[in-house]
Amino acid sequence: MADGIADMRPAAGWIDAGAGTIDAAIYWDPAVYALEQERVFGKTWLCVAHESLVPKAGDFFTSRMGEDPVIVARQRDGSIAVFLNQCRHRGARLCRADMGQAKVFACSYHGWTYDLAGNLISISKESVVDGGKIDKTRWGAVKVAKIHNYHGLIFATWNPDAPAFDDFLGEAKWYFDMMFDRPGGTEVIGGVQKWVVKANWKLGAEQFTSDIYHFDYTHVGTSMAFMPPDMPMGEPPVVNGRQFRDQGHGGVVTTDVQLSDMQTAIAMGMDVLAYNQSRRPLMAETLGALRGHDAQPVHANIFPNLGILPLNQTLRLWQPRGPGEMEVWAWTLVDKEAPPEIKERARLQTQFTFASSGVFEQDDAENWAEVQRALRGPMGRSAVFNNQIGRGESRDPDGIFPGTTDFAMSEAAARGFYAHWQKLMLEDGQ
Amino acid sequence: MADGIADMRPAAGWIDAGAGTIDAAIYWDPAVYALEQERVFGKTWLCVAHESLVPKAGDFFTSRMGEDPVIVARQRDGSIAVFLNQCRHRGARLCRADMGQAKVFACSYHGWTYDLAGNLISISKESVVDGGKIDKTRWGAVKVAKIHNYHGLIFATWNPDAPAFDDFLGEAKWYFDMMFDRPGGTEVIGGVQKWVVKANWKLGAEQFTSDIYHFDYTHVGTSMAFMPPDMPMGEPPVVNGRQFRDQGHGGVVTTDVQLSDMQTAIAMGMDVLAYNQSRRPLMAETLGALRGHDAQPVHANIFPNLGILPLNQTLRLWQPRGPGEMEVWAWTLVDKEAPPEIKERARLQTQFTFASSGVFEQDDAENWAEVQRALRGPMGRSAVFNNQIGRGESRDPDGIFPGTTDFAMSEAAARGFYAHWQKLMLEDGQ
Amino acid sequence: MADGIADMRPAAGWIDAGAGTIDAAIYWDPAVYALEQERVFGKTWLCVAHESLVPKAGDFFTSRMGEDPVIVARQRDGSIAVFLNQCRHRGARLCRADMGQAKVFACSYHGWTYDLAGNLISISKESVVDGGKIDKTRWGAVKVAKIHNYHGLIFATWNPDAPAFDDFLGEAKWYFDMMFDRPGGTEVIGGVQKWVVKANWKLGAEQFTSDIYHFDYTHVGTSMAFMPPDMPMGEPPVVNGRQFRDQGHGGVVTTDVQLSDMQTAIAMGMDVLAYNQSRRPLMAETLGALRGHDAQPVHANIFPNLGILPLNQTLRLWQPRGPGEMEVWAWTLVDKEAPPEIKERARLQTQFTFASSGVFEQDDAENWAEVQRALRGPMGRSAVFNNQIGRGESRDPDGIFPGTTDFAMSEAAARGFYAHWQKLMLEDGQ
Amino acid sequence: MSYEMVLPYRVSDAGEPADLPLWHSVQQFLFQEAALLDRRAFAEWLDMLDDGIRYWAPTRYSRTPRERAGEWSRPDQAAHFDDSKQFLALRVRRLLTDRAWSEDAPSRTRHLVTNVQVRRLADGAIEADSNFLVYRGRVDDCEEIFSGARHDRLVGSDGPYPFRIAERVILFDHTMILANNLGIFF
Amino acid sequence: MSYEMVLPYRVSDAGEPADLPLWHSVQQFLFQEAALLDRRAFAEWLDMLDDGIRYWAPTRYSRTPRERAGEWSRPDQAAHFDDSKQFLALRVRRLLTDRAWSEDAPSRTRHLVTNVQVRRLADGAIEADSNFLVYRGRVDDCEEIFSGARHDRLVGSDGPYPFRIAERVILFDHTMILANNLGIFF
Amino acid sequence: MSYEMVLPYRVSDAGEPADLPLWHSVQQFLFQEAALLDRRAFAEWLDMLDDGIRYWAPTRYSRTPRERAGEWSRPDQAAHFDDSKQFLALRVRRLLTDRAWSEDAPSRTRHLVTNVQVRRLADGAIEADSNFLVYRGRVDDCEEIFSGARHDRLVGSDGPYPFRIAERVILFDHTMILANNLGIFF
Ligand code: FES
Ligand code: FES
Ligand code: FES
Ligand SMILES: [Fe+3]
Ligand SMILES: [Fe+3]
Ligand SMILES: [Fe+3]
Repeated sequence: MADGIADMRPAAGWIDAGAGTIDAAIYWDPAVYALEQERVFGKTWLCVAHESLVPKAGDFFTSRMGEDPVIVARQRDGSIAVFLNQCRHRGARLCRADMGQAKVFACSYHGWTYDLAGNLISISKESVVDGGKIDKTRWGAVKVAKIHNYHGLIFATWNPDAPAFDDFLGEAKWYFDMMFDRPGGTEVIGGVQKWVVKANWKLGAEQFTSDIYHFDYTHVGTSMAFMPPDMPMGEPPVVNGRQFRDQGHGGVVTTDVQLSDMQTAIAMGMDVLAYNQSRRPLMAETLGALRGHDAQPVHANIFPNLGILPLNQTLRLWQPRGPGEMEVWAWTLVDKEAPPEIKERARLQTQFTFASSGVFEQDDAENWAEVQRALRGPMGRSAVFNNQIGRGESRDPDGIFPGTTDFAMSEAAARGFYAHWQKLMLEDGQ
Repeated sequence: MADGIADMRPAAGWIDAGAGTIDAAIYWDPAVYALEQERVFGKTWLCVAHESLVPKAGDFFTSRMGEDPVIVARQRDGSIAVFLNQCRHRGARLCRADMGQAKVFACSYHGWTYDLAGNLISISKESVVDGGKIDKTRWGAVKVAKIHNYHGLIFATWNPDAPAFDDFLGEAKWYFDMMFDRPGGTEVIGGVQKWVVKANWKLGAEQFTSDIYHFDYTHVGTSMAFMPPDMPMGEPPVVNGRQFRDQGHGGVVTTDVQLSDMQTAIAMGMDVLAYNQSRRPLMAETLGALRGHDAQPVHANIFPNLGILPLNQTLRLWQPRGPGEMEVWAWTLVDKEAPPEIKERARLQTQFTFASSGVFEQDDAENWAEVQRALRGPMGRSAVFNNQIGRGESRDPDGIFPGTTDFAMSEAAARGFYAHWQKLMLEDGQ
Repeated sequence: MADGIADMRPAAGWIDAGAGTIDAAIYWDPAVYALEQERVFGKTWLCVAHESLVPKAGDFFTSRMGEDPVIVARQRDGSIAVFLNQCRHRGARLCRADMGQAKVFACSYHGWTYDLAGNLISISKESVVDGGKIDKTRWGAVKVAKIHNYHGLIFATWNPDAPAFDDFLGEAKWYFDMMFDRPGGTEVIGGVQKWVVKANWKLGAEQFTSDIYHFDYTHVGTSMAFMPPDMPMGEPPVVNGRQFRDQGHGGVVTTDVQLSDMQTAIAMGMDVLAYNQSRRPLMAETLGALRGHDAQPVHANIFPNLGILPLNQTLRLWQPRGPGEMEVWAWTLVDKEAPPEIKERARLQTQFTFASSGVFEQDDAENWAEVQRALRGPMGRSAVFNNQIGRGESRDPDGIFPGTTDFAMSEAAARGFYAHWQKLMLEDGQ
Repeated sequence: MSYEMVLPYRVSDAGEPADLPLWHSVQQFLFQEAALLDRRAFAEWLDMLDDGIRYWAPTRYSRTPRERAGEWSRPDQAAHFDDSKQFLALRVRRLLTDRAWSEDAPSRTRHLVTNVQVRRLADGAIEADSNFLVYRGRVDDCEEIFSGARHDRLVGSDGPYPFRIAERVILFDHTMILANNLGIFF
Repeated sequence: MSYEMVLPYRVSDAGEPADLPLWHSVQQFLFQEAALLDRRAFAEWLDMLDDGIRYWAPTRYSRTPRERAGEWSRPDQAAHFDDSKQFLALRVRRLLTDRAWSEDAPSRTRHLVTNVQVRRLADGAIEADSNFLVYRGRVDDCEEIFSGARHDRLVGSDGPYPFRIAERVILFDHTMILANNLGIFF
Repeated sequence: MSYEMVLPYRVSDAGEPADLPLWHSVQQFLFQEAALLDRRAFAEWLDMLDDGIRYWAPTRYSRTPRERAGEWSRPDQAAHFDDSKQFLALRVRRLLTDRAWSEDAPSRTRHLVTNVQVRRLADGAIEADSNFLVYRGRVDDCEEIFSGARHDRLVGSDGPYPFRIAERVILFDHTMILANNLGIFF
């Protein structure tokens, strides 16, 4: 595929992270999309599930890695296997259920059977059809190269040369630990919500990586609705915090815990806030005072397509679906140890705010769709977008937060996201 | 894009205007379509609105230039601006309404704001986000290169090197003046009708340019329905007139004013006919006796996609929408000075005959769709169509009509339409 | 088109018939599909109708050759003509009906008229529009190069260099005669059923060519439903028979006539079985004892897209419709001489088992769709499928059946189908 | 600047909800009408229409929040249908010529008429509101869906049907018609 | 060469429109039936069918103006369904094996039954005409719409339901079925 | 492992089918509700809801034959809606700000409510089951179809409407929502 690249790509690449520009082709061009499936989704670590979706041996969840369907299955030894949901005989999907319990996966076409790890264990009528000559060990379902369980999030990659998972997170790990290394661990509320947004997946990923800037404009109506009717609509306060970025990941943490708690009270309710506050001493024991008490994460995205709103307790995958569509797969994330009424309250509030019918969520999705709608003609399609917001600082001037950071309302992490995306796109092979 | 052309195009070009043939690829090939967006719709003058749609300062109409969405806005100084309906920050459409009144266009994503001319006037939270370094004059909405108001029709082009508008009309201007240089000017009935025809836009454009030949066959049922039940169905009379053509434009004028008036009486009613007749002396004052009294325009198309039926008072844009679809945007055109009851009668009759439910219109649309339906397999797709009807005269043998003309029922103007289209397609760059 | 081939095709070709592998690209790649339309459907013989659909002069049936629409019309001399359903003027379809009676085909756009053989016989207003210069003999509808009536099945090809029809069938003719050379000839029940399966056409064709292996797995539920409720569900018996293959054709005949008759009794009813048995002496007179009494055909496919289930009396065309869809056109095939009640019983049983609502049919269609659903991402799309079932024998070890054969439950004919497909795909030109 | 839709017709405040028998009678009338349309019995359908009928389908627009009142065309603006009985009769006459190519072969329509609400007005006329979803099949694989509501004014009749349609307003849920034409009736 | 559709079944001229209670009773019966189908209570559904039922869905064609009468298959020609109760029972039995892969996972259907018109025939039987739009969801993103009308003949019953369906004609608005199969009931 | 759908709510076995007047009254109530939604008269719509309403749309899944009982989310699992009246009121308040961009321009909805079945329960409450197909148009060419059923519990009211909706379960026929959002009401 390398040959076509030079032609397809504008002279300076699609992304000029220095100048802060984005070539609109990355959102609509089918050739870019096809390459992206190979070079981004085929090469990097991808989140496929939360371990709480498959608690017992034989439990499975059918997920996606890019557009490829995969089965995530709990093994009898407690480990987790991830493999392509495709029979090696003539290619039928091995499993049609969204989730469930299985002993084996038997193909509905000619009955070839695979075990929970995707190994081919039976060729139908083997002796009758001279199947003995087929080496079953060579015809198992295609397995991922590596799997990693990161505080309950199951990641997998097709790439045997993918970096170790911690190296993949890089400097951002310090921040993601703050979200996922919760005392007693996390789980997701049962099930999953899926819906289809008519926009390129990167629009969701980029926003969760780097875009607190949109909030006061995109969500103005919802914010107004949440406020007491007689409260004057002033300019909302500027978030006091830092935006981290590394290897395409990004997010924001704030030291204005009081403001963050007020927002939690509004969006999640007083009980959830009180519960969360009660967990901070425990957090501090593990992660120290800064990550325990003194700061709170706001939003983040693990490259490429795992979005997180820690305050709103939503976790979501931006699943690519052609250049102009994505599926959003969303869960409510709760502490495993939280009392049932806190989990229930979180479930209700998260669904109400950030989910298929979420009052905040809706505004984001429609804005992304509006971006896509302007990408039909040659003028709109050849547009260069402005990605220059923020100073692009590298270090926290107060020396509080580690790694590469800018002030919260910056697009530095978006520049990082697209630069990392382009790096993968321009590297040949796996 | 020039590189791919040689391969894509048949050896002799798609069009052989001399032999009178058309390669069917121009109707279905996605590569031809993509190039056409750049080289035809990106280079030529395009009608975007009638000025009566935006009478007051702040009035806007969201239109299209090819597949690119544009805003047509009346400025405070009475002039009209046309610019791409796309925010330069991250590309959301700036305006979602079909038409209306605005003071500014504020982007719903991050609130960047543009004035009525598309100039970027505000970057949200500019001082907070270090936006001062962004040169707003460089990040306004993309503006068209030129705008021209031709007797109320607003034309625009992306091409700074586009010919002067009168040169663009060329010899055909003499004929178009006859349609649009009406005493007191014209206006369109409020609103617009839009519908989607599953056929390439050129099938509409070509027919209005050059095809009176189809009438007796395509519209036979409707013609029968309009006749008294006991009237025998004879061969309809041959239109006595001339078909003009230049630079892709084309149309027919007839000197058989009596026949034309009878058709007006049938299609538009006696009152409209009487009104129109009453305007002829005034027309003659401006344009002379020939264009005032002695001839009537029948049908026409301004290259590439503005169709006109003067008798039926319909004006329409053939908006491209992929190789196999077009949107038809249709208006009823009336004299500004016509009495209200004449405007109302014209509205009713035009809608009944040539609009989304129009009894004539329907037959055309379905025929075009039938052309498209046969373009699925390699035999149908590699067809060469016959475009040889007519003598291809250049001059009016009677010396009455100026410019290049053939007899009315010719395909000479179709040959001209396609030859001009091919000329643009083969010229590189803007 | 030859130029692009080398790049598009994997180094070893898509098909390695020796190793028994299939590159999944042949099912989803639009470039493969486009080439296939030219090189497979454009070059080989294709079944377009059964002659009983057009019994009388002027009867027509609108069919397809690949994605090209064609008209199959009975001529006044009793012969049959096949030509492209496209006007040569501006390309409108000449006939919009699915079947019927016509004297001529008059185009609805400008009225050009073609006779029953597709010859252009009238140019509208010929003298008025200077149409006399158009050589009507050069502007008739595009006709197929050859037509052949094979025991009532009408075949046509665009390819003047196509082999003689008997050579096209090759060794497989011996087997197809067994299905179609019925005493008194065959006919199809009036009308046709059409439905759309979201899967590549080759999945249907391949299965009818070569896949008895799927039956016990795909159709297990339906088989259970047909059995008495208290009958234990044992392993079904292995079909005792031979699978023939040649030039992409394939199918199975069984010598276990008793088992075959039991299956006929279940699927078609005792009366149909008794009728069929009564015909065997007559069959034997023409074709000999083996093909008359001692063996029964089970399933078959005439390359590329005519599927046959002789026992179930269904005949169907797998009509391509883009890489990911096919139309299935299905008929019930009966002996012309069968008594009305036998035809009626066959109609009811065939429709109930193998048709749009057929209880067996459904399972096949959904399996094919499941194959297609896994072909979205780069891992699934780059899969190599296993096509290794069966010993790949060449000769019947018992010396009973002629030609190249393997045991019944083999994929040897599938390997032959794909090898022949690839041979056509790699040959340039017509 | 109300969020609520401004309807293109005047909603009468006089009148009262129909009783059950009247509601049933009106609903059956509307179902009979739909059946005539789907069976293409257009000549008979014309008999259901009052000679003074206005059969009107105003165009619809996306508007800014401040201009929501302009969602529907005014009566003197663009309309998809604005037919007198004479116009409707001519449409039918055209179809019956068997040479109306746009309907060759005829569309395969199905009028799903639901949510029927009926009011009896002070002047004795009847107002019927209903929702519709019209499925239209053409050729072998062309499917169109028309969604909307109808606001009808009926008057009593001593013909074969108990009512005649004196006014019909068709409110499409489309700003752009996603079809080659509006060659069918609603 | 009439423009009006020639229906594939005989329209009885005897009989009269049902009164309101009977209409309501029949409509509720049809709604109960639809609910059973959408809940996949197929065994119970079979109890609603008369043992002698003909369940018939003739195929449909695009025809030339002169041959409009051939729009629907004749009773001895191709049909999408032409089932006896025995056939229908076998379809149900197949589904209940849990190994009918074409319906694994089962289709998510919704039968919108509208435009119900009822006639009582001279022989005491009841004719019910209705329109339907059946939505069918499969997998995560596969959507199908089936549009059509049904012509039912009902007979009285003293079982759990007041009627049994003695004849059903299903008129699809499709000449080609735009679905992998007709694996559901109408 | 029954083939029949296991509904996510308890089906009460007490109660009996509504008589015709009650059925009509409930159906008209549901039609009035649909009309308010399609006219975007959301503030008035809120008045139709009981203060204690649970407005719940559980998510749906494709399941293996052995786990069909898990087709619908349990009440403590993922849901597309799980709203109190307070939540619903906030949704409406948001829309009325005129700055809810996801509904700018507002969706063009049409609620086809069909197959209405009504039961009167022993405790005086009323259960209404209905099917719906909601058409939603957005922008010029964006069309969405939502199909499903509703299970409502109504209680009597002496307000402007005879009932209030005390519970609504919305059963979508979708496992994945094929829309940018669920920004409308069902
Ligand atoms: S495709 Fe899976 S066993 Fe054949
Ligand atoms: S996209 Fe317009 S302001 Fe950001
Ligand atoms: S397209 Fe057939 S006559 Fe013109
Ligand atoms: Fe947001
Ligand atoms: Fe025309
Ligand atoms: Fe099969």
